Amino acid sequence: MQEAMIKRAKELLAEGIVNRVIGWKRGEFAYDSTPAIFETPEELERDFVYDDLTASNLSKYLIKESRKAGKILAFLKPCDTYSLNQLTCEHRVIRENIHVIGIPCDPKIDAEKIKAKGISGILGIKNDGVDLTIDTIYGKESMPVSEAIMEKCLSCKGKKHVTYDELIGEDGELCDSGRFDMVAELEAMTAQERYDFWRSQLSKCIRCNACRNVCPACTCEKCVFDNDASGIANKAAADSFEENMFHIIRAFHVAGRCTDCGECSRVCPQNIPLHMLNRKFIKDINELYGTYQAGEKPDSVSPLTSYTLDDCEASIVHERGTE
Amino acid sequence: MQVNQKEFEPVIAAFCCNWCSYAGADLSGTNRLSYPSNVKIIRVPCSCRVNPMFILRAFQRGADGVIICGCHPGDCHYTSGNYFTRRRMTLLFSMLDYLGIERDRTRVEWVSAAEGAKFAATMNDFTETVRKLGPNRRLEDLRCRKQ
Amino acid sequence: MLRISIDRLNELFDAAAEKQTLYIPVDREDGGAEYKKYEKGMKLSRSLNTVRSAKDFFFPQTEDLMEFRVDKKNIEVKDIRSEAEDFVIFGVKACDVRSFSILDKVYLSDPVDSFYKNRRNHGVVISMACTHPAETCFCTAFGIDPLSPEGDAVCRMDNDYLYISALTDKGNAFIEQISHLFEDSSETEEEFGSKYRDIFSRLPLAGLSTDAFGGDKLDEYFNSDKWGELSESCIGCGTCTFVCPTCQCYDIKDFDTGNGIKRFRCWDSCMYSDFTKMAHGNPRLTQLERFRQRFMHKLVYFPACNNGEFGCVGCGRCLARCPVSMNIVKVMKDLEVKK
Amino acid sequence: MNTTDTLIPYIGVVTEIRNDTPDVKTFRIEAPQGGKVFEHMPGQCAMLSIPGVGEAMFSITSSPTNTEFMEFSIKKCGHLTDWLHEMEVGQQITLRGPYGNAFPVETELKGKDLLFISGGIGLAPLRSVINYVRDKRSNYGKVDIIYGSRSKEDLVDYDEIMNEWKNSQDIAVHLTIDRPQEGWDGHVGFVPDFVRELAPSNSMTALVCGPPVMIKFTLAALKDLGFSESQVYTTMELRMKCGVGKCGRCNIGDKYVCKDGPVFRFDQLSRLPEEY
Repeated sequence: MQEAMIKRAKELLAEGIVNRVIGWKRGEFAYDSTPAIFETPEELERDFVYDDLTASNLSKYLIKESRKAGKILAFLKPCDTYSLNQLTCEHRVIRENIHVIGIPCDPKIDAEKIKAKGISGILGIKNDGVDLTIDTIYGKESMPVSEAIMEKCLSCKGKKHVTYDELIGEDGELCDSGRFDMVAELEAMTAQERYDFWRSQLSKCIRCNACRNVCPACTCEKCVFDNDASGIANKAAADSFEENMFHIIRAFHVAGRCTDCGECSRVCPQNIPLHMLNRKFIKDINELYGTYQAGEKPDSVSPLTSYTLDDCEASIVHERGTE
Repeated sequence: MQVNQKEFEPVIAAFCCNWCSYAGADLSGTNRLSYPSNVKIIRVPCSCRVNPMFILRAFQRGADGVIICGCHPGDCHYTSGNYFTRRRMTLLFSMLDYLGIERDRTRVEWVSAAEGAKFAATMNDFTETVRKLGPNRRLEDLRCRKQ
Repeated sequence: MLRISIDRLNELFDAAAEKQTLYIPVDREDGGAEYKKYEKGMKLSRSLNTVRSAKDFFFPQTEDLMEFRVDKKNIEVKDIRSEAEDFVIFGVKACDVRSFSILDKVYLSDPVDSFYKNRRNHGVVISMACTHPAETCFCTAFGIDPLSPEGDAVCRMDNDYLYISALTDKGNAFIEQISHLFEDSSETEEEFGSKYRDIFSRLPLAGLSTDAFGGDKLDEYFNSDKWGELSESCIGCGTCTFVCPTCQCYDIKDFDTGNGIKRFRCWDSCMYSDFTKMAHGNPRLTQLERFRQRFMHKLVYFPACNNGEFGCVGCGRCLARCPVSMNIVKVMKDLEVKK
Repeated sequence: MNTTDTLIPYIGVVTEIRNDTPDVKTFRIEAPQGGKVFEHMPGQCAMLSIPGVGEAMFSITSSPTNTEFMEFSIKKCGHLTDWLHEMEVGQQITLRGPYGNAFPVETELKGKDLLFISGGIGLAPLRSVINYVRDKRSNYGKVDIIYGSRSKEDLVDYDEIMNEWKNSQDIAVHLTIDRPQEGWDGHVGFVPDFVRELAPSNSMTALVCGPPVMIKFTLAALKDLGFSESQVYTTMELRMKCGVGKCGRCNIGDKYVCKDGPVFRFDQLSRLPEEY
């Protein structure tokens, strides 16, 4: 796949259709690729990488990149295309300046999950589809691929690209991975249990803002939490209230716009399952206002900027709740 | 430490739409209907002016319950503001519930300018509901707790 | 060295926790490790490092500095400082221990930061030799010996025993408290170290050199055309700064509680857009300048002010945690070949 | 704890407020029991704060030779300064300091001919030096002051300039405003151009403070007149929180403006990266 991508990128560069390429740059180790812009065939040859560890979503970079001169080639995985559509919908990117190549993807491997198994000193990771063989400074290790799949890929929405200018490989199908099961499990708990769960999770937050800054839906020029004039700006949770406040508002602000790309949870240094907040909103929206997938179409109206006359009342929260 | 035996008096923040509920509150006053002094009314131009942050801030600064009062659906002074409120607040309250915050601490009620009696009854009922729940501990800011 | 069987570690912790507050690294369900106040039965984490560094103990993420009571035109300042309690941090790796001396250079230099000093005075650091480094480790590049960490007392642990030896009076006093648990061992520090030494030469970053950096390299790197490319992927979050054991920048803010004003300080990050923002403008307008500041500070400015000592200890946390995997190692390697 | 900490401020009382220009007020601050809150040298700064609003660094405008009070000339330009401008006499504020180095009035500047060049609110830090020099006049040579502002109304400390400085026999004051204005018969034009016109002797030592663009062009003008960078001093401003070189935000290269500055000689400054 990587070779095909480099080949096509070089062609598009040579033909002058695009003047640069956004993709992933090889890192120091097997798993630490960095999003990068490539301008020459040499750079592509040397540094471009696409494998089952290149998990980051490149869509957000296109906000800035699509405003620069010339067209940019973007390689987008199926879930990344939802983010791009949503950004197009909100007029945050100039879609005409982006040449999107949809690329197929297999479930991504999460190096964190490998490390959590106590495997350290990782030099190389090989995936034969069933098992991972991990080369370390302490010798070879192996583990089932299924145990190392990235959280966001475990709840894959499907392999279908919702926007592209061309595809490499075949387009895939939507799938139902039961992504709301975990939310439903939590909902079924008692209020005390839910409270304890979220308290233990959110208290880990170090307010690094990685979840916010990586989120393709968080595109405000100035975040309310950075704005001293807002009265709620804070840089660290001086009280547990502020942990709740930040995460509720963060999730609420992207409600109806979050495509469930899972970047927030991927980047969280403290492994807080942030997608479980976003997904709660998605689940509620689906149940209360009809199934809605943000980013599915480039021109849809968010359920939070629309309404119907016979929407349910807020008291439904009391009526349908357990306990 | 001396234990305060006094009965818990909840603090209720009521965001009231200028065009209906705020006038409803006024009417209940002129009709000499009583509602608890626990209720602190905050006038807003429309119920949809209420940002989720307002609600959280109210809890942070000592509210034990927050109620949003707006025009009945279809009667919004700005045509559709309260329809947006309805969706937003439903989702927000559901999220608070999901986080384990007692769901009876939040409420949306539609009260028109003519419904002075309903306003008083709603406030009485809501205050009692919150009183039963006790002080807000799950969504409070310890720094703001009254010494 | 003194030793204790690792089956009896909890006896050691129980005994130490009786005398003072004890913090040990423990594993979390989510795979990360963190320092926790020791409670009976807690298991010492064998993972390399905690997600958050140990700097929290001396430089916590937030702390109240003072309170104000404002009455019309009058202000009363309330000094809320009090002596910190005695505490022991157990199992600090060599990189984190070195970070304390870097923080000391900032906070104990004149004028001394009394908040920091207070905790520093009351904290005892029991370090732990590294025997199982990760690929992200590069402390040796900064002259740190992971097998002989600094600290008040140093522990070394293999599959059978935990060995301990004191380095300072504080460390001696700590061992004294629980000396009945230890037995003498003929194992020397050198013998222990020699068993693990070669692992460190096999690390992928073992060859990383700091020779190209230092306080005199400002002109060489500040205007390097590499910064644009390097900072391109940076999303401007504060992950690297907040997991970093040596990042020491802070913000001071006021919070109106409704019954007084609390002035507190909290960690701040040079990666944030408002870090240097003033009423009349911002000298670091784009992520390029902010990104450059962080690495120039660690590799050039800090050494310039501190006799060549770098502001990095090679703990590898930023390598593991950066959302886009852009980190100090990549910066060093890229800047170096700039010529 | 019985140690002090520099972050814990003193209380000061506003005892007089002067409206200098439409957006600059000068506040006189004394300790609650009277007298100065602390001693300082010309060019040093203090952190002023209104609890609950914020804290920021301001240069101390009054001269250390003033034994009764301190003064701060503050331009309304942000959140905290908006609040400061709302203050009334009798209001308490908190202050801590003094921070930073100072103009080397007792060392390098002693015996020299001094040329003060400032624009707008940039007079605030220089006023401290000017009055210090006036009070110790025999220690210094010739004193020239070039001061400009947008308009006559925007000249800070206009009264003091006209009534005291201008009347001093041994001080030459040259004022200018950006655009012609009714009732102004003085010079019209920007400060850097005015400097070129006046062509002060390059044997003098210049102290420059004003908006960044004014400083830039003034330095160019001085260079053309034969001044070397080591003859020109300026004072810097960047965002500050601690005031003692620990919070990490006011650095230019390896120098902290709060601790190693705010006063820099241009030959020192030109060695630092251009990030201010």
